[in-house]
Amino acid sequence: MLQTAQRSSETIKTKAVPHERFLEAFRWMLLARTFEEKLVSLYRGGLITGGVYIGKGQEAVSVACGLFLQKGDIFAPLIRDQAGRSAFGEPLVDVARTYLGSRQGPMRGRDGNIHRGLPRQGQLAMISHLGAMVSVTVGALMAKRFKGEKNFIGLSCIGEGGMQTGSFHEGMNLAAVEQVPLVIVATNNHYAYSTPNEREFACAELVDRAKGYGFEGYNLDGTDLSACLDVIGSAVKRARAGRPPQLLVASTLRLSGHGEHDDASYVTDEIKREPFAQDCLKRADKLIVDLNLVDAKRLQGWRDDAAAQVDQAITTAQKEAAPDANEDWCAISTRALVDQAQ
Amino acid sequence: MLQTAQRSSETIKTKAVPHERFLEAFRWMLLARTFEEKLVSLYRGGLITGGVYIGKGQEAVSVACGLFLQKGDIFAPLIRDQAGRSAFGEPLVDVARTYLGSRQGPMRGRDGNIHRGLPRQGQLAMISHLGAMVSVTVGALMAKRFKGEKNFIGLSCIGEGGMQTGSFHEGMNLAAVEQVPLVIVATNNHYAYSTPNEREFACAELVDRAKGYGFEGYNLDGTDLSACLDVIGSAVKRARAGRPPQLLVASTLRLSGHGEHDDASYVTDEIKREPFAQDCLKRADKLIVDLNLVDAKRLQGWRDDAAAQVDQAITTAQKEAAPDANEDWCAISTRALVDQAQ
Amino acid sequence: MSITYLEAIREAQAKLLRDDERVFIYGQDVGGTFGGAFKATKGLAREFPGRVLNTPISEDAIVGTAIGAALHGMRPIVEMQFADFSSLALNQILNNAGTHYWRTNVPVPITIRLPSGGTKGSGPFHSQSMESIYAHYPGLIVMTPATVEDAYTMLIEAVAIDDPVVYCEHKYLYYHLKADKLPTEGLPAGKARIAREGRDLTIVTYSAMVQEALAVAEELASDGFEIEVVDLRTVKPLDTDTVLASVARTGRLLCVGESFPWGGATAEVIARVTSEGFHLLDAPPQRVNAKDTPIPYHPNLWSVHRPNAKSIAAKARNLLRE
Amino acid sequence: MSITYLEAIREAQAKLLRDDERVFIYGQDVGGTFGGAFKATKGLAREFPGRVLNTPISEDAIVGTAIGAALHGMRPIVEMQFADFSSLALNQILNNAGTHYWRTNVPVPITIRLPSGGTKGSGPFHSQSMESIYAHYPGLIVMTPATVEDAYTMLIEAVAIDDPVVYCEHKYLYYHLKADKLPTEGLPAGKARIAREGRDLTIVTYSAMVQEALAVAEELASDGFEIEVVDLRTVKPLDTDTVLASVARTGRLLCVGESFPWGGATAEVIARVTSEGFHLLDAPPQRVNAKDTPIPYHPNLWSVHRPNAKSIAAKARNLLRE
Ligand SMILES: Cc1ncc(C[n+]2csc(CCOP(=O)(O)OP(=O)(O)O)c2C)c(N)n1
Ligand SMILES: Cc1ncc(C[n+]2csc(CCOP(=O)(O)OP(=O)(O)O)c2C)c(N)n1
Ligand SMILES: [Mg+2]
Ligand SMILES: [Mg+2]
Repeated sequence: MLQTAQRSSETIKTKAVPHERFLEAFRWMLLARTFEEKLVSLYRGGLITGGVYIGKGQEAVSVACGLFLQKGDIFAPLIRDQAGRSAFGEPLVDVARTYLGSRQGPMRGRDGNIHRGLPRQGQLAMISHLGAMVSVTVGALMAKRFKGEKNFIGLSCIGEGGMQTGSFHEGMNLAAVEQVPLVIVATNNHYAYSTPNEREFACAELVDRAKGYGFEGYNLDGTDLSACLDVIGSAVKRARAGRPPQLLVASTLRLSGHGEHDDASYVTDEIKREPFAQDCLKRADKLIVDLNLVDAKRLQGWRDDAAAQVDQAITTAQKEAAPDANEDWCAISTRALVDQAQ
Repeated sequence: MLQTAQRSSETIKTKAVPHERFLEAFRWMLLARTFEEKLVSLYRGGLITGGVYIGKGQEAVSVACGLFLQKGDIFAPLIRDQAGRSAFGEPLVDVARTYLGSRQGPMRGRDGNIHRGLPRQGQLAMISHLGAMVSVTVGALMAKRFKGEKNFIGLSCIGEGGMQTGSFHEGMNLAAVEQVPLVIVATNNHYAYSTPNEREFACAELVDRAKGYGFEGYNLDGTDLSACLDVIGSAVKRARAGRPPQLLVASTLRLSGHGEHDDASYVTDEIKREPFAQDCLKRADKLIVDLNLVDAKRLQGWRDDAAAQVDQAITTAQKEAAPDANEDWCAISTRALVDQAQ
Repeated sequence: MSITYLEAIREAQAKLLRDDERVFIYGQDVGGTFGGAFKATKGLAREFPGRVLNTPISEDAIVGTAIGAALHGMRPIVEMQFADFSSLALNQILNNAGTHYWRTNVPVPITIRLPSGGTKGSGPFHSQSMESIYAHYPGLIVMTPATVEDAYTMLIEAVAIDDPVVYCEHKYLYYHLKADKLPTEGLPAGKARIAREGRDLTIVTYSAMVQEALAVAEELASDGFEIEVVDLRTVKPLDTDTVLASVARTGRLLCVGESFPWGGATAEVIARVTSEGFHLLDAPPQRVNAKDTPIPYHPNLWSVHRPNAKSIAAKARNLLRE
Repeated sequence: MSITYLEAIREAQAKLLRDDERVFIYGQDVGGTFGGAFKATKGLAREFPGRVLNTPISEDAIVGTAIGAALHGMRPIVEMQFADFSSLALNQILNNAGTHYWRTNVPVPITIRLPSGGTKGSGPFHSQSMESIYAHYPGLIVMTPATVEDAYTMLIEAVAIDDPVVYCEHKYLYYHLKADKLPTEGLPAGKARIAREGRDLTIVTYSAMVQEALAVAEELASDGFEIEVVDLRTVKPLDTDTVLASVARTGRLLCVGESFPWGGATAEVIARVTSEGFHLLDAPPQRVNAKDTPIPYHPNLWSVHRPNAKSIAAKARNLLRE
């Protein structure tokens, strides 16, 4: 039960992942990449206020997080999870609305960029403080158990940086104590902002932490979509089957700045040559071409479709009104209680 | 470097621990036990205000923590470390003063019971919030390294309950990142206050956490003084020799209430029959008698001496004045800055 | 029959567990046969199996878990072992629970019980009053019950409210305060209470200091002064209207709080009264707070550190002389 | 030459590292070639090898480590990436650093830099002003520099002070505020500064709001009003004397702060002035604070949420009319 294993799946020829799933995942990745490229260009053009944080290079891990979840599951995405959020069902227009501050977005201009969510639909709205959403996921799963729901799981994302927070530790331990069906997907993209792994932790393998909590732990190659689908899909299955909580640690490189304000000049050339620095989207694309899973025309059609979806989402959101400052400025829902004096 | 090992040392006949060390440790244990029994009777008699928290059943682990430390080392004892504190050099009269609120104690009546320390002498003054002192120990060790000191180590104590705090996790991880010569001695006494292990953590072995941080980890039998001296002594040696930080996990049972206000009726009879429920002091005593390490008369002399020391400490402290409420009530040392308006 | 403040808290929780299956209690040592460091949940784990749960020593995750459960239909009650340890859950309380409704339109109905305030010999880490910290940040309701009756009805109300409630129960009142029976209803949150009528001076206070203020009122009555005592009940929202109406009657304001002197509830009350009711005042408003040091262990020091009937009476007499 | 508020902070740290070998800088991303999320430590890691250290994302342990190092002879400067994340270090700050000297007689000379306050589009978790939380608890000095000169001299002073200092630097001022050169000396901590003299109304404020207040003073000058602006510089200790002296001259008090409205620095100032200088006031004291909600992301909302020259001027005009 507590073993820590290394899994690898070189190509989808392993049959672990059916072609359809792979292609579906690829399309979400494509959509996320296209959308985020658009966000970047809007940001560069001064059309987005605040920060833009993208998941370039991490779409394979992220999409696999969103793809195996069902209605009734809990998803706690983090900074770099555009692909997973979309795959889980977040409407692209809501993302555009959040970045552009539309009053029709789920955050109504009150919160921006990655700090969005649809809690009623099971997608938690992250706060910035890393690690904090793990225990929130645990609580949501406990609620479902209390209410007698069945066949639900939770999936909470984290970076290797966030794994060093006290909040993460407490949340992970509590998940094990409560034996909730939780999958934690950690992505070690080798940096927390500008800080390299050497100044983040000193263990040989982050996945070794699993055992110390009573989690099952697996490593995976975050640049290999097929591996991501296989390993994350299997972990989701195990969680649904009532196994102990699962810790997955994916290896990638963040292929962008921390945010778009950051040129990431601190990323060394050496690290850029590492296997984990490969672009998961390019790898998946090449595999599709090499194995001739989809012909060039259909592939182009997918690209066009992604671009069209992105355009539509952005155009819609751009037309919508900004929030109105003449609101009632009340932070609680029990308005009758509101302090009239302020 | 990252292996997790189980050590055991049935008797001191293993030669790992010389007789003299064992006997010295035994005397500190005796002193701590005698002193704490006295505290309990003062508390029952209404002569101590606030709480009394004793280390009954944990003296073997604790004494080994204090005994191998030298001047220049950093010791961060916790709730149940009377034996270790004494062995490290804390004057018994200062403990009495703290419990009795003498103005001549190191805490001058401002803080009581276990929240005492002599930071200038390397014994940190714990705050109640568990886990918080680990990083403080790390910082003290960094300071020593910055200043070019040599041959120092730090030893920080924790209970299995405190290991679940976020603060503990962050401190432990930081120790590994900074590669400071730290030994963490965790005592799993099977309860955090009334909460049994099942509701504290869900891993098979707490010591398995070591690997996930880049610590070296060892288990030990906390009821076996000889094992405590061996395992803790060796870890201290490794830390001094520049090895990675060390995590030791001792197994015991708290042989008292959480504090003296607590009758511990929640401790099950079943658990009281476990091997880890043995009284480490009785075990050491029996070994001394069985192996005839010391004759009965000398042993009695030690007991009498402990009783005399305790009496003297208490009598001295009881004669001293209480703190004067007409003080200047200033929480900062830079008095010139003090806000006159309050 | 007579019931203590502590028993009222236990009874409220028993009733909540009985009447509402969404309620569960989460915290260190609340469960098992033990029932909490102060026995506020004594017997409840047996009476309501699986709904009164011990937790690891993980304040941040305890509150995070409660937030998640509340978002998915539950009504968790969290017990902090001491208010002082809530410093470790503060991020979840302020930044997660406190912001959630405003950000997402989805409220977070959690109740966090903080055993608060000083008792003899408890020292710097088991005596704190943190209401002013929680009230400073938006999104939270902060209750500070001062009577057995309020302890009961306000806890029931806290769980009914859709927003996060920080419920500061005072440890000094646990055994000291008794009532004949439990009420069936009480004032709503956000409404202050005139604990004693008077016309010479208004003491505005809350929590354990209400008792001290009443003692002062009694003492000064023998000198012919009629002191009005306003019990805020909730420090946020703060019932400025009731306070202003009282000051309109008396012309004099003394604010008393057990927490530290810089900022906090007493400063807030004075700022409100002076900006909205300046001309009601016949004399400068005054405050009595704890001293600006950690809370001392030794009873000699502690009795001076916290406001008490004596120090409040002295301030009140001065103010009556102005 | 011209130097910004942010450059002054960097220069102060460079000087401290140069002059005092006990100083080191500890925090997320402060080191390497990066030099901090705001570049406040740019280049320092190279200039002072081994003394400007990146940390894991572990706010509690970062401050705990600084405390331990300070106890053993160092003078650590901690950079929080944003003030908002200090909620996770709050326990170490309040309960460990803040109590240590009083408990043990051994002071803890740490400086914690909090990049504070709102900037456009930063939202609920990257905009907070936490000075009122830290000032409420005993044992800390809380600095809130409002000028380039103060940013420089106060940071140097913070490190010299034996007690823990929470140094709240305002992100909005980082690039907006410039000076010709760095000063060689400044006012000591605990002393407020008259930022502009006037005789009709006193605005007491600190940090970024000083600039807004000065703009208001300028604006109202064209209507013939002379507004005095008091920059508190440190909100704790708070220089009541300077404030009272100003109110004695003007008879009118307006307190402005960017943090949340309940409690906090503005309430504290009003409570002090009204209890100690009630008869100096010719009109009710007033406050302008941020609104009692999380800090909004959208610029339309944010510009209304925070006090600004317009909302302050409106309040000032009303007050001048009373
Ligand atoms: C508790 C906390 N401290 C600091 C920050 C500021 N911060 C935002 S993202 C980030 C780096 C995160 O690194 P990692 O978890 O590895 O995720 P990645 O950005 O690499 O995907 C930091 C330090 C934060 N969000 N939360
Ligand atoms: C962060 C924190 N939360 C709660 C407490 C209250 N408390 C004091 S001791 C204790 C139990 C500690 O258990 P453990 O760490 O196993 O040590 P033991 O008492 O068993 O020696 C608790 C919950 C605390 N001191 N710190
Ligand atoms: Mg990372
Ligand atoms: Mg224990």
